[in-house]
Amino acid sequence: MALDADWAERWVRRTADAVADAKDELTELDRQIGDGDHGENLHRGFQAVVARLDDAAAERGTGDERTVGDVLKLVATTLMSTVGGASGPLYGTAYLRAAKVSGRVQIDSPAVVAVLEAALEGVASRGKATVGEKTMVDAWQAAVDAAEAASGDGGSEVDVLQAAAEAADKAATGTIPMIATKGRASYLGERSAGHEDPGARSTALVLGAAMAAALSGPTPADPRSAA
Amino acid sequence: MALDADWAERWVRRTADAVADAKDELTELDRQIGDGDHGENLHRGFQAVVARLDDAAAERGTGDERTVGDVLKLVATTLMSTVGGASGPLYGTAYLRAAKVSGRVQIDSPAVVAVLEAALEGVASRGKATVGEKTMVDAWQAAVDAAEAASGDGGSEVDVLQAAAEAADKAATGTIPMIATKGRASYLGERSAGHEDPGARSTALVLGAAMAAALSGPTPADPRSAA
Amino acid sequence: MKKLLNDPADAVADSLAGFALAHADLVRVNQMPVFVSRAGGAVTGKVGLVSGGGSGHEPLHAGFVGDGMLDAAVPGSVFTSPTPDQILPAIQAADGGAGVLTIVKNYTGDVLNFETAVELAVEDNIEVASVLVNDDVAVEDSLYTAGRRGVAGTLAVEKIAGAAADRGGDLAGVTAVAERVIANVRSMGVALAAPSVPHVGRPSFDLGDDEIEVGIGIHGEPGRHRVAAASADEVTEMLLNPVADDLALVRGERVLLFVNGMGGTPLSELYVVYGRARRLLEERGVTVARSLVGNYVTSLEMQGASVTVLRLDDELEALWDAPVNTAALRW
Amino acid sequence: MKKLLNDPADAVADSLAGFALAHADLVRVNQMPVFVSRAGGAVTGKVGLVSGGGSGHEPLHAGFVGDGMLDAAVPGSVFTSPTPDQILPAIQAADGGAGVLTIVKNYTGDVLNFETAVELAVEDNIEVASVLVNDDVAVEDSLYTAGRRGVAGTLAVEKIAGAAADRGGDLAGVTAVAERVIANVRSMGVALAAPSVPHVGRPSFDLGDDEIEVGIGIHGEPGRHRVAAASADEVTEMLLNPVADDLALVRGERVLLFVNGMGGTPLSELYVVYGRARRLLEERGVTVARSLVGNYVTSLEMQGASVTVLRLDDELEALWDAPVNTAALRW
Ligand SMILES: Nc1ncnc2c1ncn2[C@@H]1O[C@H](COP(=O)(O)OP(=O)(O)O)[C@@H](O)[C@H]1O
Ligand SMILES: Nc1ncnc2c1ncn2[C@@H]1O[C@H](COP(=O)(O)OP(=O)(O)O)[C@@H](O)[C@H]1O
Ligand SMILES: [Mg+2]
Ligand SMILES: [Mg+2]
Ligand SMILES: [Mg+2]
Ligand SMILES: [Mg+2]
Repeated sequence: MALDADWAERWVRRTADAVADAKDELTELDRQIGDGDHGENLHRGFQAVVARLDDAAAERGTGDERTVGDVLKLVATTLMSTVGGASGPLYGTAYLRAAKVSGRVQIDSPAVVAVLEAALEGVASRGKATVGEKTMVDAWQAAVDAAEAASGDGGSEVDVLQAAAEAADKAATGTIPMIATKGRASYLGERSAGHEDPGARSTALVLGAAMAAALSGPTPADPRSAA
Repeated sequence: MALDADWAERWVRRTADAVADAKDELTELDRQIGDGDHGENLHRGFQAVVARLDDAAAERGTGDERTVGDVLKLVATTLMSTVGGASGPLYGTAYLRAAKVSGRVQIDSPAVVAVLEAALEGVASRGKATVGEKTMVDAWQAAVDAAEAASGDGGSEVDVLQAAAEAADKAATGTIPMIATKGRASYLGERSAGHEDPGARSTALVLGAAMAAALSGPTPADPRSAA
Repeated sequence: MKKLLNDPADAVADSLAGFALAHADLVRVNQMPVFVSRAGGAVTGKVGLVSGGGSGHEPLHAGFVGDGMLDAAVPGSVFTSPTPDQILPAIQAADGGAGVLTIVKNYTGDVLNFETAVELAVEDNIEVASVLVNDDVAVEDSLYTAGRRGVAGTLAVEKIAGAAADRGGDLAGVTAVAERVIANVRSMGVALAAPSVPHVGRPSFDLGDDEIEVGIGIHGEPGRHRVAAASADEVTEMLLNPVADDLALVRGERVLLFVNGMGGTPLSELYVVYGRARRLLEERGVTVARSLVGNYVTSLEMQGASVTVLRLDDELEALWDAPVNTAALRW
Repeated sequence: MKKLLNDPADAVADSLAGFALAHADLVRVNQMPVFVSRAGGAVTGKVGLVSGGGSGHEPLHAGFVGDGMLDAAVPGSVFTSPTPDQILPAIQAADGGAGVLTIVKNYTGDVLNFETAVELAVEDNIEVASVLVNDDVAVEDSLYTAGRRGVAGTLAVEKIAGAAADRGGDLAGVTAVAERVIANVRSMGVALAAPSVPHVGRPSFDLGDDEIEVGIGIHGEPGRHRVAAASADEVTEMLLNPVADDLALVRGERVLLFVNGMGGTPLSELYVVYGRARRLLEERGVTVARSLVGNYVTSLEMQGASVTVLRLDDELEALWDAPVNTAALRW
């Protein structure tokens, strides 16, 4: 069963919840090797996203057709204008590029892979980071690799997202021993080793929410109750 | 045996030692109801006094005659120019007035009483404080009363100073329940009760040193060894 | 408590040595005895202004030596008033032949030491007048205390009296202006965390994680009341209302509103306090005609702030606006 | 950690509201999106100067909006760079038809957000140039990092570029002056105690009673090295020497020496650091021709300081001396 705009909305609302729950944890990670605001930054951004989704739901006529890309574009512009910091433009660009390749009502497994590839490409090109620099790129890249493999093996949308989420989670943990060479943590030099990168962790949360939203399936009534 | 300039010098050096030992205690008392500098203030002053006494000893010819008042005047001007705060002018004036009534080579019991009376008068007139306001006046007044009684009973110089020292010590403790109405502690209003007044305590130290200096008797050689 | 200091005993001297080098165009610093005077020396025919007190309140007073404000400042040890042998040469250095006004914050130590120095200066044939700043409304029953303390309002006295001297007022006139400022200025302060005196090395008072001291002075003394930590708006009300009540401000009056930082509170928080204090004054129908926000009369690195209000009239307003060029205040 | 705040989420907005009221003669504060611009609007024909970044560094940047310095400032959340939708209208508000220079501190977040805003401004037909300030020598191997950070040297860039714009320079000329300042300014900082971000409520890093962090930035990030607490003279050497070495200062050169407080250290201590830094420069045969000491580029209430040295030439010196009239810098 292909994924639609409602899935995208569930994904985003679940991300908002996951970020709210993990806010202090993300902030603590950022406090160790950054400036202690990553949790607060993302939380501010995703709360704004939820508010705009609510507004949009209230305004939307029953017959209006939405694409996956419509939802992701709303996320992109909202994060861009409310998060700030490094993660604002990075996530903003990720969702913007993902929106560009998902201007469709339904997306299948290969299209899900394309969404993740576009997001990775957005982050990497904006941040000029590559794998191994202890950034969210590490999580996105692992997710894309795993998603491509799962889709190549003929996996469903859920399979692809599950592979991506698990790989991102592992990759986030994998940033612990790394020495950062991009972003604020790079100023610490060797002292950045031994701590997980907050952006990689939040990427794992984002992808975990995507998988959970696909697993939970469509809900008929108020999209808020599905969150 | 009457008291001479060497006694005065022993008194002052013993005071310097006593203040050095009690510096932290005095500062802690002042921290409770004042600004936490009384120990440091007096220590700075009496260290300067000792330095000037050393200089004077080095310069003094063997035959030069000193009066008790000469020593006390040196103390007065030194404290005045090195202590600052409230206690600088107060102790400075006390020693200055005391010096004025002791311009003699030897002083007997009644003269010791006069010295204490002059000191009290100096403190009280400079600070415009009376008994019961939780200041050093409480200790000085108790000392004078006890000294007058001891001298009236025909006591020796040592008896007089002992009575004064004991009374000052008791009076210092007696300031604990008082509510301050003069000096910095008065800003605390009722919160000043329950703490000993630092100036009353230092007055007790000063008078304890006077007694000890009288008890220890004259020493022939370097006055420093008597301190 | 860590500090950027060498030997704590040299804290004041080391700091003034740096100050002298950084502001050689404005000031000269004399060591032994320590006092600060204008680089150009006394201004002939102008009333000289001298202030001083314990150190630890920087930039007060040395930071206010210069054109349009003080002619000399006398820093004591940290939180300890200076001695007469420092104050006397400062008065001499400030004397341009038209007499000297000493501006003394009302603390027993400052009063006694300045008193002595003034006696000596008068013996030296210098005409000297003195004013006592006592703007702290936290000291409630001044009959039963050493009187109200002088705190941040001192800045207004020094600025405005400085301008009065600058425009050529005589000693009586400058003194009268200073007295008028004192009669119309009130302050109240709060501490969120205590400062540590260098030679003591630990906080001057102990404050719980959820307590604040209201009605503190500027020497790390405990305040009048200890209350539960509250929002900036609530704290500002605790400061502004007693000040405005004590001044008996009425609708239509104009004031200077001065929010002063105690040294360890970020400027951004001072502006939050300022915003609320201003609204409270406006609700009383009082116009905030002049403003000052910053760390000017501090208590080492104490966290907290004070609110000062000065009732203005046309003359005080013009004197406040008059040019000033010192290390810490300049316009 | 207690603060004079209401809802931490409103910290920046509340503070700016107070700032706007206190300095209505100099600035206008726009809320939603938040930016600060000159009270008089853009100056026709003058190159506009815009800077910005996370809040918590007050008075930087809003305190430097006014004559002779910035035309607009864009404050983000505490320690978080502003967003493009704030930066774009600030650029528009600063544009007097001669183009706009954005002065960006080199942090990934600031760079990315300003980049995006500049793209949008250019689409809007505004000529925009940008410079990146990266004066922090604590970031040693800049090949393996996001490059050196921008810290207190930013003040010098804003002051001097502001004067260059004021005297009528065109966008290329003003940009070249700014680049010259950046090429010749270096800084290094130390923390004695960490600041606490309002919404976090506890110190950004944990530091023992006898430890200090050397090579810190201005966001409560941990520094490069943690060393045992030392005297002011020793600490100053740890700061000044790498700065002077990196600038490769030689005998006979003239510099601006700027000792900046991090927010929670008393001014008196900054002068101790200044005195030592100046002697160290003089021992190298370098003349300290200009000085600045104070809390200008802060990190909330962090205890500590930074030392900034700018190599001067006649033009930079004259531009530094040019009049400036802002909330926080005025001469
Ligand atoms: N150049 C970059 N490329 C990719 N990701 C980056 C880059 N710089 C920073 N990041 C990511 O951003 C995260 C920090 O985000 P955040 O704390 O919100 O912003 P800031 O660093 O501005 O405070 C880091 O953990 C890292 O994953
Ligand atoms: N008006 C006064 N009369 C007599 N003694 C006073 C008066 N004011 C203060 N004192 C004494 O001075 C002591 C404080 O001295 P100190 O701490 O050195 O000065 P400061 O209060 O200026 O810091 C008090 O404990 C009190 O005994
Ligand atoms: Mg961060
Ligand atoms: Mg005291
Ligand atoms: Mg004192
Ligand atoms: Mg940040």
